[in-house]
Amino acid sequence: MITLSAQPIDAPALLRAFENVVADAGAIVTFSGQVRPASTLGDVQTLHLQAYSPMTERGIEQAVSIAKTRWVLSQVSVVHRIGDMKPGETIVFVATASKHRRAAFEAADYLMDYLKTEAVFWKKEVSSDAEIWIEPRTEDYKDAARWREGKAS
Amino acid sequence: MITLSAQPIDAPALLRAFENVVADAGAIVTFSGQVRPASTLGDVQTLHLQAYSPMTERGIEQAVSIAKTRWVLSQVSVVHRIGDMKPGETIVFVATASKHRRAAFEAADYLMDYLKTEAVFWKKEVSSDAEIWIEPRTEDYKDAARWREGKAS
Amino acid sequence: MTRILYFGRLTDIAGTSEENLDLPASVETAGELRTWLDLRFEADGALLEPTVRIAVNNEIAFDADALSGADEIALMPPVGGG
Amino acid sequence: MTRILYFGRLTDIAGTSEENLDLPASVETAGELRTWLDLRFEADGALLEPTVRIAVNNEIAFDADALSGADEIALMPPVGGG
Repeated sequence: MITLSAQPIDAPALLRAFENVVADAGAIVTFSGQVRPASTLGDVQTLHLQAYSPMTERGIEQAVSIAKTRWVLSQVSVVHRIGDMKPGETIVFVATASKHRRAAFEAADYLMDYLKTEAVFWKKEVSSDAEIWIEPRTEDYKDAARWREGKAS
Repeated sequence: MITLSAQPIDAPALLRAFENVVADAGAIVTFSGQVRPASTLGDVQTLHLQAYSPMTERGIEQAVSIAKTRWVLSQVSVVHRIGDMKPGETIVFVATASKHRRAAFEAADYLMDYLKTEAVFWKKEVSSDAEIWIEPRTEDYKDAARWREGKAS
Repeated sequence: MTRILYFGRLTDIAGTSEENLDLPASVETAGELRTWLDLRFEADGALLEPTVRIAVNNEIAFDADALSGADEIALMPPVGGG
Repeated sequence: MTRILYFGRLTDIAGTSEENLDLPASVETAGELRTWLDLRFEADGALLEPTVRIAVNNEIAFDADALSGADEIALMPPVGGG
């Protein structure tokens, strides 16, 4: 289940829906990321996120497929906010379900690394006196690179 | 926030309460574990979990303290079910909040390893034709041992 | 009177998860309590296993530790996590 | 008419996130489109950077790829994740 949403993300409601689908999973991990109030620019008033459908969804689907070959997962959900959002609002929600907690943790971690570094999004921060398009951070590339050497954790 | 609960655990409601406390965290990771319907014994009808208060809570508090020295965490919540529970019911809920997703993931993973291997609980599985007290699994010890060599992931 | 708690499989051996006992004067240490209870329950050494730990007033005690001032004593097989 | 999409900072350079254009006959490949648009926007080479990728009908195209049959062309600076 992959969704790009222009509406606010309600992580607890998404977790409830996820639980209903995967009853008896054994282990469920969720990640939710919130828009940060401060950046290098200063105080962020609005974050603007562009996606390119269906290329963005296709990329996420591919990352989910890879995760499913690496770990035994009974269910995966990815919901990503697009458009304009305010600090504190949830920008991304990922849920993974597996019989084994290690698999659920690692798959969620892997998907978040994909979403934060390689996913097809363009991001603009708007502060009181500037607007800036954000380029990928070096730290993010390092996180994603962790998965390329066959490392499982 | 550490709670032992004889009542069913509602993970989405706990996530909502957690979100309200940690607005603007940046990253929130939750883990919830469900009672498995099958074990080596056969079909589990009831899982019975004993704790020894306040020793059990003290041990969990100590694990949370260690996590807070290892990772920068703005908030941690641990809720553990005790008493009798049915397959599919949530037995444990852990939530971690941090500015950095890696810290939130690793701290939740660390706490779950503690909870599944070293936490002061005694566990009995009741199936249709037997009752058995469960001893720690080798795999669980291996998971917990990961954290003892200064490995961060 | 001392409150004695039995956890995990020791609940089955003791036939109860807790009881209040007047300990005999000869039982002065945690180790002596093990031996006395093991005989009392005909537990065949189950309470003597070193993996069974004893807590006195919610603190782990060693076999040589005295029981004087003990209000609550717990007998705990290896913990299995949740 | 071809629909052209501009993403990220290219939205600012183009002054729009999308437009419908009749491409001149001389613009036959993705690379030729870059050059033509870069001049048109006086973008000073911003569209020529190899990190700016081009997608034709939602598939990544190389500079030598022909644009015949292109309904939708996207110009995409490096993606930054969400």
